[in-house]
Amino acid sequence: MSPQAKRQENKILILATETCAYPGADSVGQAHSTYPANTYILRVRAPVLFPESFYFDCFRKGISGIIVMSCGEECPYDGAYKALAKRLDAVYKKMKAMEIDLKRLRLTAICTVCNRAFLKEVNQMDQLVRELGPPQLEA
Amino acid sequence: MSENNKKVGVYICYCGGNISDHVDVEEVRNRVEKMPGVTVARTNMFMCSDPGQEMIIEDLKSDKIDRVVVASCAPSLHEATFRGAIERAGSNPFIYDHANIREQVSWVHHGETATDKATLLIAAASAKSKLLKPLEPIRVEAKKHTTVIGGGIAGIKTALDIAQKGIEVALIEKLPILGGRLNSLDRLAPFGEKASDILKELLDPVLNHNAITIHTDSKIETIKGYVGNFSLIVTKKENNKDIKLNIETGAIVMATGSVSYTPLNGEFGFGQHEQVITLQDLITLLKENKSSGSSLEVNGKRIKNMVMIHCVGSRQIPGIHQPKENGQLNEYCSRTCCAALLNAANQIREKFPETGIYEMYRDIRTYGRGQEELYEQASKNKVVFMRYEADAPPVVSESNHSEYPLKVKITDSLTFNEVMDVPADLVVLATGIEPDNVSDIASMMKLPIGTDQFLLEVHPKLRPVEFSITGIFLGGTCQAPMDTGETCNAAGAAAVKASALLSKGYIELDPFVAEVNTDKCQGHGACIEACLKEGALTLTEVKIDGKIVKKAQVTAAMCLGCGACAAVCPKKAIDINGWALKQYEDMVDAIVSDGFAV
Amino acid sequence: MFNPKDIIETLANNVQQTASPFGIPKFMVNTWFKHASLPKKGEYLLFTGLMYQFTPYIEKSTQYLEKYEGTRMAGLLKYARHIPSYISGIGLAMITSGKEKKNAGQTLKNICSLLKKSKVDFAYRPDLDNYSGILLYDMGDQKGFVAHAKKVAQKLQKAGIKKIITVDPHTAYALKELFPKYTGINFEVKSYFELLNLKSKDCGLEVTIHDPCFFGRYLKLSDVPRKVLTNLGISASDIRNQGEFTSCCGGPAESISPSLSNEIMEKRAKELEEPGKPIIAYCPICLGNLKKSGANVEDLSTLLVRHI
Amino acid sequence: MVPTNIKNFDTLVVGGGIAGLQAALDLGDQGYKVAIVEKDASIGGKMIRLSKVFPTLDCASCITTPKMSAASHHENITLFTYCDLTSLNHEGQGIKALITQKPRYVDPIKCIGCRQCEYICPVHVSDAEQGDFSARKAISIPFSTAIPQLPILDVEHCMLCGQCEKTCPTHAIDYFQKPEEFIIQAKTAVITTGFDLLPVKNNFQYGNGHIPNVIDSMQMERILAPHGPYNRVLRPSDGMEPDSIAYVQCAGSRDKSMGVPYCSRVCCMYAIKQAMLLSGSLPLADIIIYYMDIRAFGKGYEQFYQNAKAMGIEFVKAKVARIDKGENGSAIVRYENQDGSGIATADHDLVVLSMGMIPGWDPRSICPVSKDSDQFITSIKPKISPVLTNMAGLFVAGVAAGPKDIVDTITESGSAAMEAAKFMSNSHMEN
Amino acid sequence: MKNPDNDKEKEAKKAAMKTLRAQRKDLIASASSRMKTQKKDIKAIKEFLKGKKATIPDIAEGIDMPKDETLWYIATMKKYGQIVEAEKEGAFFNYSLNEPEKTQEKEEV
Amino acid sequence: MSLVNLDFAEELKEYSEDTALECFNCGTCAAICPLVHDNFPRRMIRYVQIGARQKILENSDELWRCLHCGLCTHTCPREADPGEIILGLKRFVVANFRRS
Repeated sequence: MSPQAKRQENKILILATETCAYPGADSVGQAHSTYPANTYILRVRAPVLFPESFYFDCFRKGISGIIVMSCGEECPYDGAYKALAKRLDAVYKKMKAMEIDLKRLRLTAICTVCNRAFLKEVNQMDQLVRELGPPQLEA
Repeated sequence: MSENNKKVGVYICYCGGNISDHVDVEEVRNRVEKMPGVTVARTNMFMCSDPGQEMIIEDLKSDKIDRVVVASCAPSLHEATFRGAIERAGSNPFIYDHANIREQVSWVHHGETATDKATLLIAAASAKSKLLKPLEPIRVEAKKHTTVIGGGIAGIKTALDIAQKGIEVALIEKLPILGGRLNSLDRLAPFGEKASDILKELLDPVLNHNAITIHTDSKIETIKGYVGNFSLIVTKKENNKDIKLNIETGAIVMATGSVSYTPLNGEFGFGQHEQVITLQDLITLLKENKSSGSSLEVNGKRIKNMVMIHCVGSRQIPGIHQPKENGQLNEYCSRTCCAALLNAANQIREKFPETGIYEMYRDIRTYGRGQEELYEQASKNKVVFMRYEADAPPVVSESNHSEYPLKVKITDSLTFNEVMDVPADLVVLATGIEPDNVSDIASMMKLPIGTDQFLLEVHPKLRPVEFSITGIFLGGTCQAPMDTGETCNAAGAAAVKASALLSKGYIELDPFVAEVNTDKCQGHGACIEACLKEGALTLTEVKIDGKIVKKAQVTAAMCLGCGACAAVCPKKAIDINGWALKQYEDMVDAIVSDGFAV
Repeated sequence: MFNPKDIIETLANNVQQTASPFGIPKFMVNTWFKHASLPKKGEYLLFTGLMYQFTPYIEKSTQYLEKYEGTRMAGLLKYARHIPSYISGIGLAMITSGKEKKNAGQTLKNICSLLKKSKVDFAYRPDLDNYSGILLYDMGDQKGFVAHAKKVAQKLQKAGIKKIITVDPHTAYALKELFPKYTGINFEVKSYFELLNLKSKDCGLEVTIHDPCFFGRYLKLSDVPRKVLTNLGISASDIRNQGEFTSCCGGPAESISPSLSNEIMEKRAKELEEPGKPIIAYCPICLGNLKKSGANVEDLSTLLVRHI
Repeated sequence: MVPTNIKNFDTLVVGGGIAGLQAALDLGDQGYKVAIVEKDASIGGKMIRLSKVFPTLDCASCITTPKMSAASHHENITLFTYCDLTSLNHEGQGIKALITQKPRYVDPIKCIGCRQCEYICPVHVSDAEQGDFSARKAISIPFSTAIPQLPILDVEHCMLCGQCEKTCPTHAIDYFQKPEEFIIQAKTAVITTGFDLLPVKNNFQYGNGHIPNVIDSMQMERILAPHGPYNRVLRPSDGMEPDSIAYVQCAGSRDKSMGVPYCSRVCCMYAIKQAMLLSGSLPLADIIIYYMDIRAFGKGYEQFYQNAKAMGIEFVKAKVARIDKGENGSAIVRYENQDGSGIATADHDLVVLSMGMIPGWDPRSICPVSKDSDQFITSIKPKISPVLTNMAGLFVAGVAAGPKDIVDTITESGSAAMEAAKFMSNSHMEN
Repeated sequence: MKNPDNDKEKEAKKAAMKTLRAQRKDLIASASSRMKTQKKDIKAIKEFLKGKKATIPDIAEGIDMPKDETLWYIATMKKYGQIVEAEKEGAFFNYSLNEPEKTQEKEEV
Repeated sequence: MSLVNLDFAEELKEYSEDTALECFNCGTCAAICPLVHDNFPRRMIRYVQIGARQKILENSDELWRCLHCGLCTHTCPREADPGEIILGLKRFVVANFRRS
């Protein structure tokens, strides 16, 4: 094995809530269901933490796709999901203006045992970023 | 705080092949070792084993590291284990981060890609760990005192339970007497205990308990504060004078109860025929029973045949039922009326065999212990049951029959939808339960109210007796229709939460709350607008260099730690301890850099 | 469907006049014992209740009723009680074949030899063996039933009878449950198979048992014949509707609606034929009725006698 | 032989289902030391085996796992899983329980839950955790969310081939493990032993379990669960996606002929819930619920029922008298059309029996606590405190004290924890 | 190098296993025979599915196995990663063998 | 439209076990009955419950289709003994036509 890994294209960032989606991803692992390896799952408390700029910074840094896996309506933080949805709406508007394919950012709810839904989301995003390649944004 | 002088120790687990079969663990170690800030990178067959944990403890003790990253299985399994090890080494457990390279790497990816991904996840974790700082649980002093609002059975039981755990209680009731609706009940379904006996059994110890202060005839004026430190202003009528009371309390329990539905004028003949009464009226009749002989007597008249109609003011359906003046429809089931009605029917049939009973129902809901038996007993007592559909309710009208002033017309689905007239000299409406109107108190505390007008708990299963506001609980029929036993259970559950919260005299809260960097904060106030929890964030004026400036201030006891504030601060002056935005930015950098430039 | 009123009155009349629902005098019906040389004294009294003996007549009358069901003739039935003819009395006896009558008798003889083989001490006294009146009970002629049952029971009581063996479920139910309730007279009643003690080599045979409602459900005795069979190495196939959940053969409806009776019987026969094994009945009505369906069915006693 | 191994706690909780977990958490949070004794290999009880829960339709696992893991990590709570309670009696001021740790044939300290043993094991065994619709191995972790993550070696089906032992990276397999007895002494105990479904195999009317595609409601929970046996709704006889699904209510509740005269209280709601989930995954399927009375009495339940009606789920008021095997895997239900049009039969691809609840534990010869005629533990003060039993210091919560739903169970568990805490602080004050 | 203690231990364990095997003789026999049948059945399913996909009724007919049992095996094999679900055909789903190594190679090429 | 008869139960007592009102109209008896025609026997039991005396007499022929097989009684969830009720009704009807 080479000491230096190959540079990986088309990275997907997954923001997964610690109460729902993150254990959901673990459940996929327990089932040994494989999915593309260009996925990086970050455990978050509530994705409402991330400002609009975070998403664009990610795209600028070379992240090809972002999936926000929230708890949806089961969010333990009262009102956070609504605020998050509103935030992402604003992000989408800006993405449109910047001509970034809106499909690169996806908001979805994943539960602790939603293996099927998780795989579907991940595979769809992978398919997409393979087609689109990394976003071409100025750093 | 500089992230550049941190000494990160990385520990990578083989998991006995679970990881190492797919991830080249030694190769990962080689790469990790070269990462900036990483002072130690080690591997072990089982990091969770004692020898594995010992490695961390030794490295911490010998000061080789001051940040710990373990790369192993899912954090849900062993995060607590490794935090424990760090504590045993005398360090703060929050200097730890976890890279999940089993469930999210070796079990889902294979070969080189797995090794690469494991490397990146560790790089991200170690980048994050550099920004971690020691945290202490937030300790809020808490008054060992609870205020229970509502002096019905729920409030009494809650107060007694809490007081018996050695916590002081203020019990506030708006009426002059305690006991609530139990005062107006007679024999309780399904076992026939006397309501007054039940009440007495609970009231006696309440009245005699040193730790309970009772405020009847009292009204809540204001409620302020947060968990452990609420303050209430209460107006109490004493000798026709209003006295203002100040109550400092650690927790609040809402036990404000319910009222009986009043039928609309004309609803099943109510208000139009004097022989149409509510279940509550009937219970009062039975309680004060003056009838002798084999028939029930009402106003001196022998009742030969009575009709009881279920679901009055409950299970209402939009488009079928007429809403109240305020537009409200009671779509819920009132839960207690079936058993209460059957209970009354049995008492009448057993005491007054000459009084016949026809019950008209939609569904008989004798769900609880002893209740199906009640239904069966009613059948044995020769109560005749008839069933109507919601859209074809029974019609009560005057009759020209000499003996029976009323007749009730029903399309009976048990008799193949035949339309029948039942003669009656009394019609009893099983009126349901409505929550008492507590909108004033609820709005003071920002308590959520459901579409059914009952107070709304955080989650019916996870936190059934709590509001999202820490330190405020609820129990009994202010939450939903319940019978006495269920109410007492709910009261006990609310009491246990309050007791657990206050038993230590202080409350330890999660350290993962927002923290303001006062150097950076310029008092924009965007964070305050974004904050989901009113009161958690405020703008306060402080004097800096002689100038008065506004700065955001976190009330840690109220902060949820969601990070909504961090997202909107233009100066990045506020962030969440342990889960900071900056940490995520660094993690993304680590991921995109492929692990080498960090 | 015939008018129940007519049938009931015919039956009631018959029972009242001849102690037999079909109006056939007992001496004509009960003849099987004549060459059987049975003891007159014993621990138990064998009490057949004449049900097996009636079967051939029932079948014959049903054949006639079937012809008329749904026709104008059905309405004329109400005159039957005045004119004993096709469906009752000696007329019926005349047209019923001798072979059938003999078969019915053979079953009883078989039962006797099974009891003997099992060393049961029993007697038979034709004078005490009477119809139980059960059909009147079933039909709702409570008065008629009670009056008849009292007569029968008192006669037995006077003769000092304490223990009784019955052979069919209807008589068994009448004596076990109804007599004590409505006549106040109690006997210790056993069905013959409860007393059997037979042993034989495993013959590897499997049969399908049709439990009569009264034995399977009312008296909950269906395990007993199975045990008797097991001792002879005969196994019983498991079907859905058996034991306490047995299905009616349709027999009881014969006199009111033969077509209904047939419909139920066909359905039951199909269920019984499913395992593809010989079918065993242990009630004369079930036996007769299932035979009509063409099923391969025989009486329990017939099977048992063959295997001892 | 009397075991010498004595462990002391404040409270012993018998049963690690949602009731036991909640009671333990509410006691542990007050600083009491709690032992949970669970007969199964994992805590979580019936709830962790469910798909979604009414009326909020949130995933059962998402609600249960936080409580499971909170209990397993709680500093005041100790779990004893896969343990039998042999006796539970008063002793002195408190209670004394004799417990038998059943052998897992796996060393719980060495095992790291890697499941290598399970993968290598060559014997497949029908998996009751998945409604017997698929298989597990003769050595396996009971289910993916089990706590603890320890496998059980099923001796009944083990060939002793030694493969698991060879494969185990930590040498945790121990074929010679023996049952171990120990004693728990505590000041109080809470009985939260839950329920079982009335077994279909004793039910003649519904085919004694022999009619294909007639399943019980717990099996349907597995089929609907996101990590269920098929990962989608298929009927078990041939893998067909069912087009017509029927629910038979009061299948062994409110029915003296079936031995359960009481109402099981949750079946109406879980049938409606399952029907809703089914219509979500099979939008074109016909779903019919045959019922006697719909008992949607809890908070938000009636609205849930009305929503189900609005969604097109059909409700037929009739008790199904009988089910027969039909053609091509269908099942035929027979019921009375109560509009007077006579008896109806209907063919369904899949029939779910809403079987009644019976107690999960019988105290007879183990513990002198009283049972009621319904066989559930007697509540001596059903109004003031339904959790009190006739044994001082012994409390009951959840379905052990009569059928109830999860909401009522959780509340009652809090109440039991309160009573136990009061009992301990009162006796403490006396001392 | 031989360690006599170790050897002794091994011998003792061998003997203990022998006793245990003798005790569980009947269980072991039935488990073994079940395992053999299962092995055969799974092999038959794999053979049948080689290079194609099929529904439960197809597989059942193809290898002469009751349909419910076929589904039981397929569900199990799916759980352990040997089978994947393919598209629906009428009211039934197709199943095919899971060959991850091959697909991965293909992707990498 | 018909008026319920409040006194019929009393009249019937002479002929029948007084269990008709113990039936909660689930329909098991009708659906389990081997006759599987119409709503028998629940129709009759319901008529007893509401005192529809005339309807019973009008439809009395139905009663004699009953095979007295006992399956309804055996499976009745309430143990209301539908078989006995039918038998009782037969007695009532017989007595009635004998009176007339």
